Order: sequence, then structure tokens, then C-alpha cells
Amino acid sequence: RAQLLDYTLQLADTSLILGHRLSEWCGHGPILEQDLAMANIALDLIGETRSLYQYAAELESQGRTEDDLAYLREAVEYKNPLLVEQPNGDFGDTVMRQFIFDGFHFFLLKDLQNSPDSGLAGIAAKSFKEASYHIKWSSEWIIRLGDGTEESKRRIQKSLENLWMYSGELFSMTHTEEQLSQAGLIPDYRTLQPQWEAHVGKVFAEATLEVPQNVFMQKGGKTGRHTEHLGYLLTELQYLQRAYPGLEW
Amino acid sequence: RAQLLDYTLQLADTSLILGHRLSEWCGHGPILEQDLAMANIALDLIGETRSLYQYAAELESQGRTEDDLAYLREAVEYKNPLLVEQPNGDFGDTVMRQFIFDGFHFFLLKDLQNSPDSGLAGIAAKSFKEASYHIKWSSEWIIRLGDGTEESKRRIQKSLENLWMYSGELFSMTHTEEQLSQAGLIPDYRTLQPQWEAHVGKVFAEATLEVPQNVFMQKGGKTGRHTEHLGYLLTELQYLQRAYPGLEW
Amino acid sequence: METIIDKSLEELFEEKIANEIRIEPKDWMPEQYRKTLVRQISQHAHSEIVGMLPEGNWITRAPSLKRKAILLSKVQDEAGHGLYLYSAAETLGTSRDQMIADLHSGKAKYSSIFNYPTLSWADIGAIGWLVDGAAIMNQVPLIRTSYGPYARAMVRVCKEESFHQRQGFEIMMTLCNGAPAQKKMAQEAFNRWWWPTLMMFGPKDSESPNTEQSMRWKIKRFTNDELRQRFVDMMVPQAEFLGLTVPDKDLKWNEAKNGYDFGDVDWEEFWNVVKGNGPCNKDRINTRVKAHEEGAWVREAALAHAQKRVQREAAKNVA
Amino acid sequence: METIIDKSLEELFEEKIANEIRIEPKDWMPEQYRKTLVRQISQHAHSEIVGMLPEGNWITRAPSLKRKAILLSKVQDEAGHGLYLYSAAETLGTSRDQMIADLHSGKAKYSSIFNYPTLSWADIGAIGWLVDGAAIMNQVPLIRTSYGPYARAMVRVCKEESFHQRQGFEIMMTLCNGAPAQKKMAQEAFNRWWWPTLMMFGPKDSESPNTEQSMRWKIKRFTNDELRQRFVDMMVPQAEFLGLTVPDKDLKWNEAKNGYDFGDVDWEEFWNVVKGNGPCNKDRINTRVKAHEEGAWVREAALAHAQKRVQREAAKNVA
Repeated sequence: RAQLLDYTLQLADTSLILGHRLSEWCGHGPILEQDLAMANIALDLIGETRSLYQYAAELESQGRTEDDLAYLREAVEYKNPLLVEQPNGDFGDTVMRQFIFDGFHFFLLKDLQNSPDSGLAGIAAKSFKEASYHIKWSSEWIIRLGDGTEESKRRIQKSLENLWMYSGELFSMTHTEEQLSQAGLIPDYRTLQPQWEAHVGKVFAEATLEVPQNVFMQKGGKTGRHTEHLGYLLTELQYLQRAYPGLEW
Repeated sequence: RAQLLDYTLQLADTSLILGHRLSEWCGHGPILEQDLAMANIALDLIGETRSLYQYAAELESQGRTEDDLAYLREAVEYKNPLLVEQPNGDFGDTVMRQFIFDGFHFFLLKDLQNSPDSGLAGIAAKSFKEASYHIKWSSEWIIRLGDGTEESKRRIQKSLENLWMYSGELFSMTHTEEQLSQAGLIPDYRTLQPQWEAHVGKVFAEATLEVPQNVFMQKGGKTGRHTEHLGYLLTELQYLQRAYPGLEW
Repeated sequence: METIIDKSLEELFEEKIANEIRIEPKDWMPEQYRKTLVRQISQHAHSEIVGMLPEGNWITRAPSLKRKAILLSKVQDEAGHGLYLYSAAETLGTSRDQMIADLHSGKAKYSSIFNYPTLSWADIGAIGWLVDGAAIMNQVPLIRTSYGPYARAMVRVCKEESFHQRQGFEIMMTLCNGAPAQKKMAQEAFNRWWWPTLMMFGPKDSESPNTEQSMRWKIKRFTNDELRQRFVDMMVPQAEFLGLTVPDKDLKWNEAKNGYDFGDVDWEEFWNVVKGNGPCNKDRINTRVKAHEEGAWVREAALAHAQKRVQREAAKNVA
Repeated sequence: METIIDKSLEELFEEKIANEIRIEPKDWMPEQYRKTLVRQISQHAHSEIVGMLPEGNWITRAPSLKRKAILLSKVQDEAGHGLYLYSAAETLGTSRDQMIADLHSGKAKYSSIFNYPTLSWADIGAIGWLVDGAAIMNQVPLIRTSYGPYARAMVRVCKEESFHQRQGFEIMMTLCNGAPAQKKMAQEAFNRWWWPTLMMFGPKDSESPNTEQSMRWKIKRFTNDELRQRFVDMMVPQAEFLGLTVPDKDLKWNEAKNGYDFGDVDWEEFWNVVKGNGPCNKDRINTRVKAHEEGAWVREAALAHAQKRVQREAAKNVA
């Protein structure tokens, strides 16, 4: 149960932080339609976040609420992988971060729908539909930018090179994940990775992008060792809850 | 006394916010020597800030400390003029913001040293020496950048055009300032302005820069109506004090 | 000959207007009617887009996950409104690109209210409650406006706006029923937004040159002063309900007119903001221009890719 | 002929080294000595400059005005150290520009410790206490290093560093005597910084190829393992005093050697960070390169202006 809580929090932190990053785009997108699309994905992720934190609060049964869990922890207590906390950069960086994540998210939720844990399974089933839209959106944009102009290709290839080192952590399993997987509650990520690689490889090929080779994979976020970017994100995210503890909004 | 408190807070907020902005440069300056110089000015301003808040706390006598005053107020309660909260932009923007402020600061402190209020006079005397260094630094840089390369001239002229609209507020007197001035406790800003204009004009002439004409002067900061930039600055500034109320650090 | 045809077209047009029959994109319409509409609809579209910024400013700092989702969703709705309205304006023969270029050059206007900054979370409540309230009052009559696409866009816009207004009111209510610091925050925001909101109805009738023609064409249905009065009469009781003090010492119930007397708007401030000297005019336009310029490579790539696809399809069909 | 002269110069050099006489910039020195020194001093200078970043990361979030001023002043001191050290290295004939270019290209190294992120305020305490502590242990012997300008720079550097270390310890002490959340923060930071700090003394002696020659030339005075042992022996009691638990289950007092036995550093992590794969290697260099590139126009302007001045002076003198 403690491990299930731990894992649920990790998923919640992940969608929270990525949703937050996407929401930073609101009003600043390159095309009005994409402003809408990114807000949509952010909303889906925040919705998923809420369900997950609510479930975590239930598992924990200490009277903490979704907002306590989202707003009142220290940077080192957040368990999201490093990828999702990376800054937005340009639109290509955001699309690439999303694309790397979406494949993972899609295949994970697909399996997680069948978890014997009905809490996780229910949330996964709902979010899986949304994730199917996300992966379509980001894959299309990878292809458009890769197989677009010379400039767009140069930029998105660069985004790929900058972000690829954060892709490995998605599939590297923590102690908690290993145990939950052995207990059959969550998929073995080693079975997800080939599916993800197939999808990613196909899209990159169509986008005429080259996957960087022999990249040293960074990890740490899932055990609370973040990059310095997360702290600044949290100062904004948590500001009002910190400034006025315990109030209703 | 309430007015003196109000005014002291306004001065403190001003040096706090400008010092904070300068401190954001630390480690990111264009030349190591200028990294040092900006940190130096920031330190002077933070030092001035502390003296002013300490004096304000004394005037208020409600048991609040310098840190309570610096860290635990809402954006609309800060009374700094809009100029000092403007983002750093490039080095030229920072130098221009500093230059516009330094002239005001220098001539204000020069007079304020003679205030019959010994609290203000003492702080002003100490800070005046530092301000003499600041005005020298920023004036020299205005000249260097204005009379440097074509690019530097274009940039610094642009900085001037962007920031000039915030210069008027420095000399526009609030109700509090009018009354303190009439009571002889602080100078009449109308007498400071010509001195400032003479200095600024001389430097701009040497820098071959053109002062924008017929600019509508923005104001509001001195009465708590800020730009949206201040809020983000405060989320960082206040984070720890807000997250852990009432602790020693 | 042409004159005669034109005249009969004009007569037809006037007849439709008189009989409340909608004008549609393919119908003949006077050049001035078309121009007025493009100006008004694009201005309305721009207002939605620029209006995303002050509220967007608090998305990352929203105080709860629920509020964050509601706010993000609201700002997203505004982007959606912008889209319908640009489409409606495009039916009159002006491209979205052209309209955006006019916004960025300063030729086209947007609602001045968005040149005020959002300084606290309560501003999000105040904007929803007051600004959306005023917008609805301005816009509901537009559902009956004479130009079809605009009228239809307004149906959806107004429906969503009243939803937003309820959310804004709810934020204010939560703050006003909350801790003293929250109530203070609400009052402070109310103080800042009250007068700018009254300015949203435009200049006094005596100084509004376009009103008469627009009313005649049924683009506009009420005068500025009429709408302003209705707004004050509607909002004062709501403010009282919230326990907020209207920042107007001249406010007084006038039994005779069955409405409130209220102080005069600061018209100097009004015209300053209209002329581009509001607290955020420069920031707002700079932000939009920056987003547009930084997105240029994305738009070019999307276009280039679409063209490649078309060419590949064509090549396939030939083969 | 030349060989003979060289030999006698070399003998002279060796003699000075043996007699602890300082080598000065104009003295003859072996090419390898010069190279080793440039590498070491520039690496040291780079470490000061890159080291500004992790701590600079908390200046805007320092929890009190006093702490903010102390931290800013400390980071400023590091910039100052960078300056002296670049100057010392320049006396060996390599320009600051060249050294900075080598840093940015990845050719030159800096202390790996700065490739770890600062994630909480306690990290500022931990860095001051542990990292500066280790730096001092590495650097104090350098006051007696054979190259004059380096030795003299180190006098000032070490003096300021021990001041910084005391400040770091004081932050830790305040946290450890504070609320439970603060103590937890301190322990968590200690857990993250302990091992990377032990790595600061470099690879094991058995795997440190340059040590022997550097010791012979008295550039270096103690081996890596010697310094690491001294550091552990010094810090463990301090951690105990603070009430912190050293994150090493193998740590144990060894009466026989009158020092602590301690666990083995994760050498795989060590080499990874050295090779550029640490958590922040890319961010640190990107940040420095960005600052340098964005500052190019400023440096060019300063140069252009200085030249204009010189020309104007010259013209005046001619006239």
C-alpha cells in the first residue's frame, strides 16, 4: 500500500509538472490553434493529476487533500522524471518533450487499464483516451517540423539532441516500480520500451530525424534528485498556498 | 510618523526590488568584471534596504522585523516605482534602468543627508557614498554603449526608448511625499529633477543618444499599482519565508 | 445602369435590416457596413486574444488544482472565441493574417480593459465577475446583430461568457467569505477594476460618433450610456451581497429614475488608455508580437510540410 | 650548445624547487611544468566561475535579507577568485580568452562538484560547509606551491574560503537547531553532498597518473587519498555536533590508524561526471556559453569605445 501510494504520487507529480509546463504556453503559442491544443493537453494532464492525487490521498488516509499533495511538498519530494520539468524552450523543444513523454504515457496507460488495482485502472482508462489524442498531436508535429523547412529540421533535431538524455529515465524502474511490477499491479517497463521505441523510431524516420547514439541517460527525478529548473517552477506553483496556509480558494 | 513610515518603506521597497533585479545577473554577466560590479551595486542596495526596513520597523513599533517587511507583504503593498521592477532584459536595458535610477538616487540622497529626521539622514549619508560610485558606473557604461559600436548604440537607444516612460514617476510626488516635503523632512522632488535632467542630458549627449520626446509617463508603483513583472519577482523572493512562516534562517 | 442596380441592392439591404433579416456573407452590403463590421468583429477577436494575457498571467499561480483547471479552461475558451470571430470577420473578405498584422502595427484596437495588469489572485475573480459581466452586457444584444455569421458566433460566445462570469463571481464569493486577508484582496481588486470596467461601455453617447449609424444598421442595439447604467444597476446589489464597497462616493440610489446615480468616469484616463498609454499597452502588444515572431518558423514549417504532402500525393496519382 | 644551456637552466629550476624557492613568471621553467600549471590554475579559475552558478541559483530565493547579502557577497568573492586566478595563469603566457574558449569547448575542466544541482536552501549551507571545506583542504597546501603568482593568489583565496566555510557551517547549524522541517532539509542536503564532496579529492592514488610528478614539482603537496582521509576525520565530528547522520554505513572509527574507515566512493559516478555526464554538466556549460555569447556585443562596444578614446587623445595631442 505504501508502494502503491508512492507510485500514484509519482504519476501525479509527473502529470502535474508537465501540465504546468504546457500551461505556461497559454497565450504565447505560435498559432492560435496550437495555443488551444496545448491548453487542451494541459487540461487533460491536470485532470489526470487531480484523479491521481485524490486517489493518493485516499491511499494515504491522513486527511491530506489533492491540493496539500500538489502544493505543499518540497522539490526533493516530487518524484516526476527529469524530462517533464525541463523548460519549454521553443515550440520544437516543447513538442519533442511531449512526444518523448506521450509514447511512454500512452503505452503505460494502455497496460495500466488492466491493473488489478481498480483505482489505478480506472484513472488509466479515462486518461488513456486522452493520451491517444496527445500522441497523435505530438507525432504529427514531429513529422511536420522534421519534414518541414531546413530551419525547422535543424531546430527539432537540436531539440531531440538536447532532450534525448532524459528519455531513459522513463523506462528505468525504481525499487517501488520493480516491486509493484512483480506483484502484477503495474506493467514491467521493459515490455513497454520496445513498443515505445517502435513508435518513436517510425515517427522519427518519417520526420527524417536522426536519433542520437550512445547518449548517457540522466536519471534522478523519480528518486527526488531534480534539475534546478523544478525549484523555480514550484515557487510559482505553490505561491498562494504557501502564502496563505490552510485557506479555501 | 505614519507618513515617515510610509516613505521609509517606499525607499526600502525601491532598493530591495532593484537590488533583487541586479542580483539576478550574478553569474551571467557579459564580463567577469561587470559581474562583480553589478553584485557590488546589488549589495549596496541590499545594505541600504536593510537599514531602511530596520528603521521602518522601529517607526512602526509593532514588532515586525526587517524580514517581515521585506518578505511578507502582497504585491500591491510594495511602493517602489515601476522602473525598478522592470525585467533585466539585456545588459543595456539593465544599465539604462540603473542609470535613470542612479541620478535620481544620487541627488535624493545628497539632499536627504540633511534631513532633520536623523534616521533618514544617517542612512542617506551612508548610502550617498555608494550612490556616487553607482552613478559613475552607469554613466560610463551609457557612454561606452552609446558611443561604442553601431549595434551597441542601436541597442542602448532602444533601451532608452523602452524605459524612458518610467522615469517620470521617480519625480512625481505622492501625497505622502508632498506632505513630508512641506514639513521639510525630505526634499521637494521638483528641485531634484533639474539636477537629474542636467546630468542625464550631459551623459546622453556624450553617448550620442537621443532622448525620446513627448513620452507619456507611466506611474502607479508608488501607490501600489505595479506591472505584472513584480508578482513573479515576489514569488521567488518570498518563497522560503512563505513556505515556512516564522522560522529563523 | 450600375447606379440603378446598386440602388436596388441598397434598397434590398435596407429592407432586410428593417425586417430583422440577417445579412449573409454573399449578400450585397454597403462598403461602410462591411468596413464597420470588419473593424468591430476583428476588434472583438483581438480583445479575446489579448484578453488571454492578463488572466493567463495567473494560471501558473492558481491557488488550487481545481481553480487552475477552471482558469486554463476559461482562457482556452477565449482562444476559441478568437477563432470563431476571426472566421466571422474573414467572411467579409479580410484575412486573419491581415487582421493580426493590423493588431500588431497598432492600427486595430482591442478592448482597453486588457491594458490593466492583474496583480493578485482576486483580479481573476474581479475580471470574471466585472469584466465578463460588462462584456456580456455589451455582447448579448449582438446575438440579434444584423450580420449573420457575427450573430451566430455571439450565441456561443455569450453562452460561454456567462459561464465564465459565474465562475468569477464564485471566486469573489469564496474570497469574501474567507479569511480577512482574502476579503481585503477582493476589495482591493474590486477597487482597481470597477472604474476601468465602466469604461468598457465606451465614451459618453455625446462623444461617440459611430453609435448612431451602428444603431441604424442594427449592428449596435443600445447606446453606451444606456448599457453603462444597466451595468451599474445590476452590479451594485451584487457587490453589496458580497460585502464589497463600491469605490465611488457619488453612488446613490435614485428612486425617480429607478436606478443608481454614479460618479463620472475619469475620461482623461480613458482616452489615455485608448491612445496606447495604459499601464500595459506596450507589454500586451510586445507579448503578442513576440509570440507571433517566435512562431514564424513553426507556421512556415507547417506550410512547407503540407505542400510536400500535396506534391507527394500528386506524384503518386500521376504514377 | 643549446642543450647545455637548457640543462643548466633546468638544474637551476630543480634547485629552486628543492630549496622551496618560488618560481616566478620570468624564470625559466620546463614546458611540462608550465603546461601542468596552466591546466591546474585555469581549471581552478573555471571552477570558481562555474561554481558561481549552483549557489547563485539561491540568491533570489534566500530566506532573509541578511542571508541574501551574505550569499551574494560570497558568490561575488568567487568571481573575484576567478579573476586573480585567471591573472595568475596569464603570467604563464595563456590569455584569459583562450582559457575561456577551452572551458566552453569542453577542453578545459572544472571541479566536478559544480555539476550537482542545488535543490534546497540547505544546499547552500552544505556547499559552504562541505564543499568549501574540501576546497580549503585541497588549497591550503597550495599556498606553499612552487609557482609564485599561484601561491600568492591562494593566500587570499584560502582566507576568504575559510570565511565562507564558517558561514556555511552557520547555515547548517541554524537549520539543525531549527524546526523539524529545517533539520530534515539539512540532513537531506547532507545526504546528497557528502559523497560528491569526497570525490573532490580526485581518483584514488593508484589511479591518479599526474600526482607523482606534481608532488615532485611541489605543485601538489599531499596525495588524493591522504587529503580525503583528513577531510573525513575532520568532518565526521562536525556532523555529529550538528546532529546529522553521515550517509555511509561503513563509517567507523579505527583506533589503530587514529582515523575513520569509510565506504568507497561510487567511482563509476565519479568518472561519469568527469566525462561530462553529471546531472548539470550540460546546463552549466550552456549557461556560461550563453552569458558569454550574449555579452559579446558589450565587450565589443567597450573595446570600440576605448579605441575611439585613444584616437581622440592622439588627435588632440597632434593638434
